[in-house]
Amino acid sequence: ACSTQGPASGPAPGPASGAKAGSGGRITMGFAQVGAESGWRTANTKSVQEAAKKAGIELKFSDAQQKQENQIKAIRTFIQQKVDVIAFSPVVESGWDTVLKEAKDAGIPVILTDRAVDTKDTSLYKTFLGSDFVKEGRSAGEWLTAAYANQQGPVNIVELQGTTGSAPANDRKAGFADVIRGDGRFRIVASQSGEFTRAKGKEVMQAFLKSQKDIDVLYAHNDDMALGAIQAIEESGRKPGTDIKVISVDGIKDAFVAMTEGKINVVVECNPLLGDQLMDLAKKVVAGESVPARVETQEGVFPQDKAAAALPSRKY
Amino acid sequence: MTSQPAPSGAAGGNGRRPAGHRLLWPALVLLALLLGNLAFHHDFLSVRVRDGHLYGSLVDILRFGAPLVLVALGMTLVIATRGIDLSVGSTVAIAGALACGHLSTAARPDSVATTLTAVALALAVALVLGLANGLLVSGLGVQPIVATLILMVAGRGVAQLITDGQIVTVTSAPYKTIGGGYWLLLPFAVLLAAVLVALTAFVIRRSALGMLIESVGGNPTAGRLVGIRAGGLLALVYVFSALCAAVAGLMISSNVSSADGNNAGLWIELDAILAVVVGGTALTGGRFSLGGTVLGALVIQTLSTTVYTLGVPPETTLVFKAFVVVIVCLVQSPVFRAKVIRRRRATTPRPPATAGATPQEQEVRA
Amino acid sequence: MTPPSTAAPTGADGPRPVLEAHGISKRFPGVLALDGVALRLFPGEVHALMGENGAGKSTLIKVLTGVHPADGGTVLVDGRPHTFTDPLQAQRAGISTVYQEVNLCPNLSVAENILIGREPRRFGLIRWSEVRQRAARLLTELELGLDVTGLLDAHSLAVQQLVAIVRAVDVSAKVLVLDEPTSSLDREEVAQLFTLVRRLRDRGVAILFVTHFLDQVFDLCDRVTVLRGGRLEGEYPITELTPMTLVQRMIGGELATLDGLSGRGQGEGAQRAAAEPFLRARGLARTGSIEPYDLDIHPGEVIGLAGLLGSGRTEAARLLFGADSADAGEVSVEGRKVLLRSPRHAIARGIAFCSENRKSEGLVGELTVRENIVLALQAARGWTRPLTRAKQDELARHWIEALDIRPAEPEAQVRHLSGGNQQKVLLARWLLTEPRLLILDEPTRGIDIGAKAEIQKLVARLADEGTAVLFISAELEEVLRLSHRIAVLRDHRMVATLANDDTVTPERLLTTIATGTDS
Amino acid sequence: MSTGTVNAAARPARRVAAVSPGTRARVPLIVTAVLLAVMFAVGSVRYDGFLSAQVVLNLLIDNGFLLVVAVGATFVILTGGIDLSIGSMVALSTMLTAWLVESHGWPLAAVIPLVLLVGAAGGALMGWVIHTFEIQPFIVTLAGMFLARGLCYTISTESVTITDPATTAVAQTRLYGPGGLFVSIPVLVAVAVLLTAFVVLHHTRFGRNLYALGGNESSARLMGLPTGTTKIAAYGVSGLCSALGGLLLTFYTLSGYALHAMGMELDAIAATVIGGTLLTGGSGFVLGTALGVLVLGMIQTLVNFQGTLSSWWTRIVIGALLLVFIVLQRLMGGRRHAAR
Ligand SMILES: Nc1ncnc2c1ncn2[C@@H]1O[C@H](COP(=O)(O)OP(=O)(O)OP(=O)(O)O)[C@@H](O)[C@H]1O
Ligand SMILES: Nc1ncnc2c1ncn2[C@@H]1O[C@H](COP(=O)(O)OP(=O)(O)OP(=O)(O)O)[C@@H](O)[C@H]1O
Ligand SMILES: [Mg+2]
Ligand SMILES: [Mg+2]
Repeated sequence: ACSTQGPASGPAPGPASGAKAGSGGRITMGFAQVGAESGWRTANTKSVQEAAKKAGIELKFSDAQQKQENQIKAIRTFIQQKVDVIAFSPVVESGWDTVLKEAKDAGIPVILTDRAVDTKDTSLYKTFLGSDFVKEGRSAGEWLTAAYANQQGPVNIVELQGTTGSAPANDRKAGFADVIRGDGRFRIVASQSGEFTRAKGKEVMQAFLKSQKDIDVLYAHNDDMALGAIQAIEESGRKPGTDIKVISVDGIKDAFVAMTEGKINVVVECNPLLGDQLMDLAKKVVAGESVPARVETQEGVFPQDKAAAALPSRKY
Repeated sequence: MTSQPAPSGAAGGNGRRPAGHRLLWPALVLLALLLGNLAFHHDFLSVRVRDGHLYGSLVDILRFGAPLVLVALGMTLVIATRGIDLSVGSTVAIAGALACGHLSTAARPDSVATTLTAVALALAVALVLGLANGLLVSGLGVQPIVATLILMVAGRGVAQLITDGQIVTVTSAPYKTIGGGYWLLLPFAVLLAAVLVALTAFVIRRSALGMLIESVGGNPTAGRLVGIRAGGLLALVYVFSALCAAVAGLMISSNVSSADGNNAGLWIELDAILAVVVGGTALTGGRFSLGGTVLGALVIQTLSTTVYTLGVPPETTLVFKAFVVVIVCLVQSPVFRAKVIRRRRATTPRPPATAGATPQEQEVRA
Repeated sequence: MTPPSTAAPTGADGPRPVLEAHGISKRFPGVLALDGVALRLFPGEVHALMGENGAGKSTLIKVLTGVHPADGGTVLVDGRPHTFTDPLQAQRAGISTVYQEVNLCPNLSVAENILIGREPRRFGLIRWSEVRQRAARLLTELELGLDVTGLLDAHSLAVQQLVAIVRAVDVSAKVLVLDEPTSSLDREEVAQLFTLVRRLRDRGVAILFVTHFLDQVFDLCDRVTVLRGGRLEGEYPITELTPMTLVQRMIGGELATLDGLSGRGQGEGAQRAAAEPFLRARGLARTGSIEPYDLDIHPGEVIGLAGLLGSGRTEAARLLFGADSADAGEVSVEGRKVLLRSPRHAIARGIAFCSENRKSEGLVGELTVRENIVLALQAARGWTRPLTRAKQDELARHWIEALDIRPAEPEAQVRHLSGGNQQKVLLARWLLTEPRLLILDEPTRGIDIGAKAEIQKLVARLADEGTAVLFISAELEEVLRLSHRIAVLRDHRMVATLANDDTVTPERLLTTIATGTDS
Repeated sequence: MSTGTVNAAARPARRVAAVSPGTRARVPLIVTAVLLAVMFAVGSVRYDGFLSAQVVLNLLIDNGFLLVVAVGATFVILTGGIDLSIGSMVALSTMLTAWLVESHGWPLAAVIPLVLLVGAAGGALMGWVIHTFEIQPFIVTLAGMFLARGLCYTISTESVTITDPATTAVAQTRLYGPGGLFVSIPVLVAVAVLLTAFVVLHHTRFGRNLYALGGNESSARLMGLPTGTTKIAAYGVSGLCSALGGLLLTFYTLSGYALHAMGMELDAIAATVIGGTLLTGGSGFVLGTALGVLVLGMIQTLVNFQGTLSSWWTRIVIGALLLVFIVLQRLMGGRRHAAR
């Protein structure tokens, strides 16, 4: 006989709160990663894995290969395995209510990293740890308006978008557009997807350089595309950073190297190294302590002049 | 863009020369795409000399198209044997990762010797991968799509394992030449691809390979009964496909001086298969056309470039591509052409009883 | 022998033709396959459509039944014009057709192949038990006891041909078209088929019948339409023709005679058999297909395999070629024991096998005539030693001429050739490899009488030059005429080997085939 | 010709092999099922919490949509065709559903039929083009793939969350059975689709025509079968299944998103082929497809339970498990159906 409401029978899991650190007090964390689609993401994974080891937390890691279905499956297996806490970087903001409710019913607290989820029921997760893509886009825009504060327009901008439809692409585009919208001098003359990769970034930039007469600024949604585009600019006989200003997001080491060579003008950091912060939060959450609903990672904006100083300490 | 320019000369004649006829339509499609671009950008077709090499959109199309041409070249032979190779994308990634991995740890990455070792390493591993595919298909009789799916899934993991999930950047002038350098005014990659295509065409058509492959693909039972060593032939085409993919992988990674285990060659198998099909080779095996494949690959690359040049917004890019692909395949379909012509003719006499789905075999392969 | 004269009168006030065609033309690139052909079919007649290979018989049938669109002409069914664009429409209009090549689905069961498209249903669901029963019942009409649930693929071509006929006959049609239905059937099956056809004729069905066997025409048919080179030669009541005049109408000249070939086995055969055998098989067998048999084949000797349909002739031959691997017994070639693991091994030892099933096992349809002809030779040489194009052209031209392949165009795609011409291409392929042992499985299938004589002569000449030949044919006369010795198979077992001397008459052979013992 | 001396009754029907052909054709199916069971057993021994009925049910809950689209793919592959538009069509129907329900406030009951209609019509349209103009299915469905995905973007590049109470209720309903085991509504839908497909493929004329078409298209036409309508219908069914799969995915994620179901066509095709259907058409079982889906799901589950694999090792292990599975399947199932 089937009933359609609520867990009628069976081994109903315990209440939603309270520390129940498993055998020997060791905490088990299930971490559902988006994938390994970029160097940034890999750095993020590494940071989590290392921090877990350091903090003495047993990590169950799952890679979703950029598919939400896989992430949901992974969370289900975590519930099945009765982990103490679940953390995950959502592939996409929407569509988590069902599985998070299952986690909640099973009494397993959830921490979001990197991206937030879109839900009305904020009790489904304990806290969010990560960056704000819109803010990154805004920072990029703000740097641009500041840099051109005393100059005449028009400023022709080409934009290399991330994978169409992905959250960072949507948000970085929106944040940037938001800031420059007010200023009539700035015009985005071409905007294409470079799919977050160097090869595509280069290919698209090649085409831009031929189809657009004047390009003053390149805004790339991540460093890889910017690095590819720089090569294209150089091959066309122009100087990146001088003839065409380059703005990029993420802050990988190669980008800092390029900055020291004067090829990138500014990098807006998006920090993947949130492992330690995550483990701290996890311990608190499992122990039943209260945590803030939103924890932002520390991120900066690195213009060219700060690049040389920051380069040696870049970890990813 | 669909307006078909008059075929040059008598090429569109009675279709007595099979090869010429088969290449006609892909060529026309390519021409139409190029002319369509010209309408929007008047210097689209202009090619200048800059810094001692040719510079222009056409050169870009050739250069970025070169890897696709190579992958599609290998794919053509695989498809001719009724197979399919989904693993080329992974092989592209592995080859790039291996070469860059070797260069980045080598003492003197700038030396030609080191670069050659790196290239040899990549090719050797590709050979093994191709052999694995070939053995699964011919030795165990696994369906090609599953056999190569295995490597498609695992291979990308291997590539990332080699690069440790990072993007490996290399600075090596000789290596950079493969995909980004120039020689005799032309991009080296274009020359390399051209040489490989010519060599393949020469070997395939001058030796009996082409005929044997077409027989095995066209009628496997008959192929067995005339004593063709189908197993060896199958293994050979998968190895060749993997080698082509590896060279393409070297070009792609060399062009950006870095190896990206995750994204290099992503979905290139779909593009390659599309190129083969646009080039007039049927997925059901048998007759193949290397020239058609080259044209098909260039059509696809031109299409991407068109999207960037015309400024089609990313959200509508796919819709745009869909329409172009539909038009391309309609124009290529002899049945469609016959129907259009018939309709136009039918305006004077009474319309003939619906022609239905009559097998216009005579035109398909005439 | 004379059929009851139900033949329709041709007078103006006679019954109306059920199917009538006028001025039918059909052009393929480079060939005018039909040029203003006319045909009339009356209810209750068996009408033969005759012509050489490539005369346009199959094309006419395909145009009439909507497979190919006609370029010109009209088709009337029951006096009303019809244009079929799909075989389905023709079938719905009461024309049921067996096309020349077996056109069935090898991946479906026998029962399904017979009944697909009109399976008995209840509430939209197929009633499988009834399908099986009905299929089995229909097969017994031709006295064929098959497991109807087995895949069609598992059966020999002859069985497939019968299944196709059963499928066509089951439709309650006004017109039944049979394009060379008897090409690989033995006497027994032919007789059964004819009984069935007569029964249908008596029910008022019009039957269009294509064959290359003249005696079958005179045995069964009421009227004859003759095509020559795509044109209508004429329409005759059978009573007005003799075999000789019919042949003259078909080829437009005199036929070379076959005399001098018959009875070749005598004396000479024993002499050839005395030599060291080229191939010696001992206890060769394969479970489920053929029981252990011994066979010696000497150079210059023609061995005929006789047996009923499905008696295992093909399967015995395939073992000698490595097409199937034997699971018992051994083979030695020229005294040396060999393992025939695959056709390649057999070919390397000078053995060639010309399959009965040219469509699925023989030709590569998309390739040209030239390529199909040189294929076996090329495969034997390996890909590194290609035949030059000039050499290929030379070989192709030579054999096109030698076997009179039409059209004489080496670059034509083989799938566009007529059935008989395809068969010649297949023969050419193997002949040019100059084999030491040539296995011919139904080599004269679908070949017109003129060409048949040529091929028989060719076989005789090859044997005289020292080639060993294993000759399989459903036509006993042919086997008797050519062979030095005849091995008889029955029920997948080799039951007797007869030296073909004066004592071997068709009757004696038939008895051996039927009873399994040589009396 | 009157020598009817040979009595046909003297030739009884022979049995070619010991097992009936029907059984022989099902051997790969049985092998696949056995291997699946072995995988489950290995998982149970290795991992805590693996040996439970809920793990099996989760396999259905998490792969229900894949099962539905793979069933659709089976129809097309049986005809010897291929449908690359599956994944995009799934994404399009999640997007359409979410957009209509959320942004336009349409009732779910109205949206479902509409989405299904769009899917079926889209599929049939592709089938029509393939049939009428004799264009290779690969290109036509690739164009369909581009178009459907492109239409998603034109609706919205952002994901659309569904908050509509009716939809949420359907999505979150759990049907509890004995022992606290539960399944979701989509599971029931998927199983129903599977059974329907089985009946259609094996017990209706349409189903048999599909097999005939895949066996030999020109023969099927000469046999007087309606090849055109059959082919169009096959693609229609695939489109319908994709749309339905999309609806199930919508319930699964309660959202519409243009990037959903990326590459799902490959999963669907792979599941079909692993399940023993020949890509060249004409041979295969829809129940095999279900097993194929379960195999893919089981591999995923094993990897998730392992929980110590880095991203790339995940891929390598998935590939390796697939390899082991395929090789065993071939070796145990015999080579009769060698790839062509
Ligand atoms: N699809 C096609 N394309 C091109 N030529 C064709 C095609 N079909 C038939 N032909 C040509 O039409 C002519 C008539 O062929 P058809 O098959 O009708 O001969 P036939 O009388 O049936 O001969 P056979 O006795 O050998 O079966 C031949 O020359 C053949 O090559
Ligand atoms: N009357 C029959 N009943 C059952 N099975 C049959 C019958 N006739 C043939 N078969 C099947 O067909 C298969 C093919 O037989 P084989 O190819 O050896 O026949 P054959 O002697 O060459 O005769 P032919 O080629 O004239 O059919 C055999 O495996 C046999 O099982
Ligand atoms: Mg014929
Ligand atoms: Mg036979």
